[in-house]
Amino acid sequence: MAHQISHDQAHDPMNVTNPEHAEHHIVTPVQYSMVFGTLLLFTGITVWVAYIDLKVFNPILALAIATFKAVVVVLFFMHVKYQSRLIKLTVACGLFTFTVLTIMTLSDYISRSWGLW
Amino acid sequence: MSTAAYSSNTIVLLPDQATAKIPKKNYINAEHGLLSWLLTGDHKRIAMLYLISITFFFFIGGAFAGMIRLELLTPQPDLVSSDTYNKFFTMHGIIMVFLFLVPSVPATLGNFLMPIMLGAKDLAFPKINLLSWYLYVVGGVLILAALVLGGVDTGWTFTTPLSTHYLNTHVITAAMAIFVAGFSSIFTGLNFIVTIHRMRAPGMTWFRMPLFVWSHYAASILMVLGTPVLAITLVLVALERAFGIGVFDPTKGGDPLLFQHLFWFYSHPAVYIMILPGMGVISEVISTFSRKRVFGYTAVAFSSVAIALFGFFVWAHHMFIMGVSNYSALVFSLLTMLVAVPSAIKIFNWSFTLQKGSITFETPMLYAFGFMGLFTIGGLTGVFLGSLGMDIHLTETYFIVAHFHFVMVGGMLMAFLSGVHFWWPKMTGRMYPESLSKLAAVTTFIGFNLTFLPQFILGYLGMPRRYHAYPPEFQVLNVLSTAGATVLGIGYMLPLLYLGWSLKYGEIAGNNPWQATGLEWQIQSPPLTENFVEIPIVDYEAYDYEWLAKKQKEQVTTVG
Amino acid sequence: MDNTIASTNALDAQPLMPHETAAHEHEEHGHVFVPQHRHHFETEEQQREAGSFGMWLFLLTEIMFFGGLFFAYLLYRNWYYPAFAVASNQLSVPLGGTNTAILITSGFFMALGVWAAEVRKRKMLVVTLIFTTLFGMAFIGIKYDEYHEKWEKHHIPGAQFDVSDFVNPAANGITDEQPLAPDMAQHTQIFFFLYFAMTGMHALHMIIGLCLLFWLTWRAYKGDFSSGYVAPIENFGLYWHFVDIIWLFLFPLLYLINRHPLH
Amino acid sequence: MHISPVLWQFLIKWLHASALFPPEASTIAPSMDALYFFLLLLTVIGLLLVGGLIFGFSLRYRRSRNPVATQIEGSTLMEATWTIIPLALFLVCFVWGALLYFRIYNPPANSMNIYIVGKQWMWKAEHPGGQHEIDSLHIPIGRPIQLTMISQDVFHSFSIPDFRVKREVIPGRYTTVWFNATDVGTYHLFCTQYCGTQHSGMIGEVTAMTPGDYEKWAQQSTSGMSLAQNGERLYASMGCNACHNGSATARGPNLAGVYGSKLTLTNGSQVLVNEAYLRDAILNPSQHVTAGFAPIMPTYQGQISEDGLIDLVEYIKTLQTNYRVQQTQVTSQSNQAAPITPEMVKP
Repeated sequence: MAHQISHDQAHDPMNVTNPEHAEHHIVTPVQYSMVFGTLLLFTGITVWVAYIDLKVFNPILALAIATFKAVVVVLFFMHVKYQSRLIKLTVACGLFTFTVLTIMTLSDYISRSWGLW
Repeated sequence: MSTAAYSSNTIVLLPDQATAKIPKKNYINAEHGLLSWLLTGDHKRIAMLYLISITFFFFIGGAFAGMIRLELLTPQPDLVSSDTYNKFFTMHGIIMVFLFLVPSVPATLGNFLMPIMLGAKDLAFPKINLLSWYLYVVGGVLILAALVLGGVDTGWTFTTPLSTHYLNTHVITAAMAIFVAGFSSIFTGLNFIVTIHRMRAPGMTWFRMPLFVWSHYAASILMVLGTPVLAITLVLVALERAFGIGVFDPTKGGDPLLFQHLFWFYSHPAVYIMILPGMGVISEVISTFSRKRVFGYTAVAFSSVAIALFGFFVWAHHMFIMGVSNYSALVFSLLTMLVAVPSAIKIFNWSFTLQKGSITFETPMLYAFGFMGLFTIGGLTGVFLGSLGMDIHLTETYFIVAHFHFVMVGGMLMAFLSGVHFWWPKMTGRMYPESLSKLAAVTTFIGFNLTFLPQFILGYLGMPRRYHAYPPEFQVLNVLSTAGATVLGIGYMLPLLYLGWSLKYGEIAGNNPWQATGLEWQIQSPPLTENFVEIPIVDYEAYDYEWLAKKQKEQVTTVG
Repeated sequence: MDNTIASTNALDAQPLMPHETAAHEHEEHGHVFVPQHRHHFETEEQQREAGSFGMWLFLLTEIMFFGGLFFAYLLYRNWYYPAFAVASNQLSVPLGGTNTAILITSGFFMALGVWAAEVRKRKMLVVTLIFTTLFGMAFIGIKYDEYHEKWEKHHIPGAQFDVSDFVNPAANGITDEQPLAPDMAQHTQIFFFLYFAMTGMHALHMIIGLCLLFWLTWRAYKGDFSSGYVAPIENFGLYWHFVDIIWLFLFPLLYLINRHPLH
Repeated sequence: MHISPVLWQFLIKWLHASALFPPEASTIAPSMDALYFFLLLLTVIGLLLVGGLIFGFSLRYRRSRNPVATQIEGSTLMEATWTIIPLALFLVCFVWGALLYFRIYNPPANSMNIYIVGKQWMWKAEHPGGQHEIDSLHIPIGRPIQLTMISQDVFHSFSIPDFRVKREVIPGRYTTVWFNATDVGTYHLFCTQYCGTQHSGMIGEVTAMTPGDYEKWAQQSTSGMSLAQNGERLYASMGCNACHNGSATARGPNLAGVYGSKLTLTNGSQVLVNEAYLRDAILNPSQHVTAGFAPIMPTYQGQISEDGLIDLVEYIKTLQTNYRVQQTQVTSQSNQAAPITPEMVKP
């Protein structure tokens, strides 16, 4: 995260564009209502899908839908779509670290069953 | 270069030094009464509160260390019972790690200097800053409670299932204490990151920030991202202990290694949380006392960030023999080797900062040299342990004890003392007694090596750590170590005494006793509550000694 | 991307402006003065952005906080899938689904609240906040009901946890489940522990949020946020939406593991 | 300088007792020490380098000799140098260490197996011939010995410094380590993982003997029943043969010759049957149902001690032919063990 930002600065000493700043943007109730609708709709979908047998795709689909809903919330309810690059990086940073935790730890659990040990 | 020569030769002639006196108005006498301290939002006062509480806990932890060394003077378990001994090293570990090392530099020096170095009036969230001090205190009190109620004997690593099912001491209290203290450090880190991003004075670009700030930035990222994982893990341990459920209990289908993964996911980055701020201090000190810009500023800055980044990828090297899959052991070992490189970069950059400098040897510099030497040993012995095969023989022995004490005590503590001496004039407006402090520095260095070098040998001979009694052939080395610990203890008592003394009787320091370039040295000491009369416009690079020389020439001429 | 071009007046206290101009502009209109403006910030803009950035960093720690739990879930779900599938079928989808809807609605009103504050509609703000609170409380209520049911079924991990429902479902009036082997049945306890740990942590966050909501509603009623000072509402909104997001993941992961018949 | 007589005696005693390095008593020890000395050399060089730079510059550029500092920005070339060279060296350490690690944790096929059970706060060693030891381990020199270790309660760690081997002893899971002792003698055995109150009391002695002496010792100290025979008793008394009786109509799979074979489970996965698998199949049967059988086996979690499990595993390993299984049924009826057959008492 720090790396990225400082690069922007480095390439841009006079700082014509400041990645840390964004004008205050107001999201309208109309947009909010659309988001609201989408969320309810997809909640329905995720329940409906759960009752159909798709073998391995059940969890994948469930997670995909959940992620989509989360993204929508983050972008509009939480205004990230209109936030500075810094905020976007912050969000990315969190997901990145969680991925590290998951992948690196799984690397242990998965490879344990590879025999030899 | 006449100007430079002028500035660097004539410290005493400079106006603010000649006519130095404690400024009438400063953050210490701005308000009076205990309440004005306990409810303050001023980052400098909070730093002072931290300094006091941290010193308190440091000496408690030190007392436990003393008891441990005393017990180990003889092979037989004769001083205290096994349970007591286990409680000793547990308390020593918990207090030193969570209540001293983690907050040591960031919460005191960092708190005090960060805003000033950036040219801000305060941290971004003064109230949260105060809150994090109170959280720290609550954590400390809980630890003391656990101690008074009868202590904890899990070891600071809380290894399951031992901590969850096989002990009847106050594990939950201790876990909660660390949980709370953890949030204290989360808030500190959060405050720093926001301050660095949002509160820099005009002209203070990222690459004009002192390296002290850079290293704190890296450390803060680790605090914010790592600590919560520890928090949730300790919650799980507490729940499992309270209700006897088995997430970490193999007999109920849980996996005890999962605990260690989650625990070390924080506790390895924690090592960098502890050392990075210290590295920041060293950068400042080395540069100041060789009157020279830090060699390869960007390299040092980025190496901090690199350490923070890689720091998240190596935790399982604490578990090489614990039954992690050997394939992933391979991966983690490789990454461990990578994370060793940035530290090497730093060390060499500091060394070459000295080149062509104009070096003087005040106390902070002596401590800094101590840091470089000891940290080099600590770092390289880390490579021993990162190398898989070697780790099998060395881990869980005194070798590893010696290794992390070289990094934490030899590295971090030296840096802490270096920093405290370096900024003492700024924090209090008075100088510490130079000769006495030099003595202390040397004593610490000797005592430290005498304490921990023998432990490397003990480790290779195979003496396991956390042993209450040990085979007699190990005695000589243990005696040496204990002797060293005594010297070390004296070395740590001295500063406590003379720094306290200097608060009243130390000579007036003046604004810039070291002729340093940082923003903090351009304002009065002790500073105003607002730090700056008006927000400075930064138009010079970090460690720009020509700029300093010019500035002072003007001053002298104007003053006449 | 309207966020890349930053305005160059001093009001947004850019650290990195050409120095001299910066200096002058500071002299001219450095300090706009409003009551809630803290002394150590140059401008209110700076304070606002600092606030929201701080909030985001806090949410970052929250991600990692729940991250640990999510990983534990991932691991044991893969190890003991049959136990997880059967145990999760003991949770009520109608209740869980309703709760999801309720939480989304609450979040929606929160978002409206932020808007109301931005356009300085005091009454509107108070109303939306009240609705947010009500739906939040409804969520907690339903959650309590679910917990209570688990208590009666002895599905709460610990001393009085009872696996008979899973070893011998038919005898306990559960017709549509295959019985689990005893050793696997034991592992349902891990599912329920994770269920209570995760939803419990989530509920805890909700309760904290509700307390804050009462306070904010009161301040909104007093009109503190009707003068363009929206930071507290905005930041609380972030927190509230984050809690929603956690639930958006918890619902499918805990309730919908295996609703189609086992194979 | 003057050394106090007390300390002097200490020094003498210590130099006699053990030097700076522990004795090399196994085939692994020399290679371990080789890596150690390499790393030591690295450390010393690094230290001399840094120390040299500090002292050299301090002398050359001290204020009195060099009043004016010359500002230097830095040098990419030098940065590159001290990035690449250390990296290269560290990678060497990594490869070397990895090779050693794999050697220590991969027992050779022909090694003799001894079971170790760790519990608070003692080590139990169980030789295949039925010799049980507590806090001591007798081994023959000159042949690879594999330890299959498990803990009954918390994490322990089995360490023999003079052999340079160590491995965590984990609850609920077999771990293995191996060594090939070279010198006759007695060596320290430590528990190096903190395991509660008596952690420092969880120590013992490893006695390395010549194969001949080991034979003698094994003869004297055998309990008369091999692990497999204990296992046979247990197998009968737990009524395992009610289902695993080797007959065509049996409800459980035939265990004859199952050890070392590849099984297909109900979920279609292929598993190699080893000690770990057998143990786990007894405790968590439903996760290891052989294809073609119903998941009806109850769990024995908490009903059989780790020792008992080891006995059972050893017994099942000896079930080479169906005949042995039939014999077990006889045993269980006339409740007495089968006569010791030579191939079972393996030293």
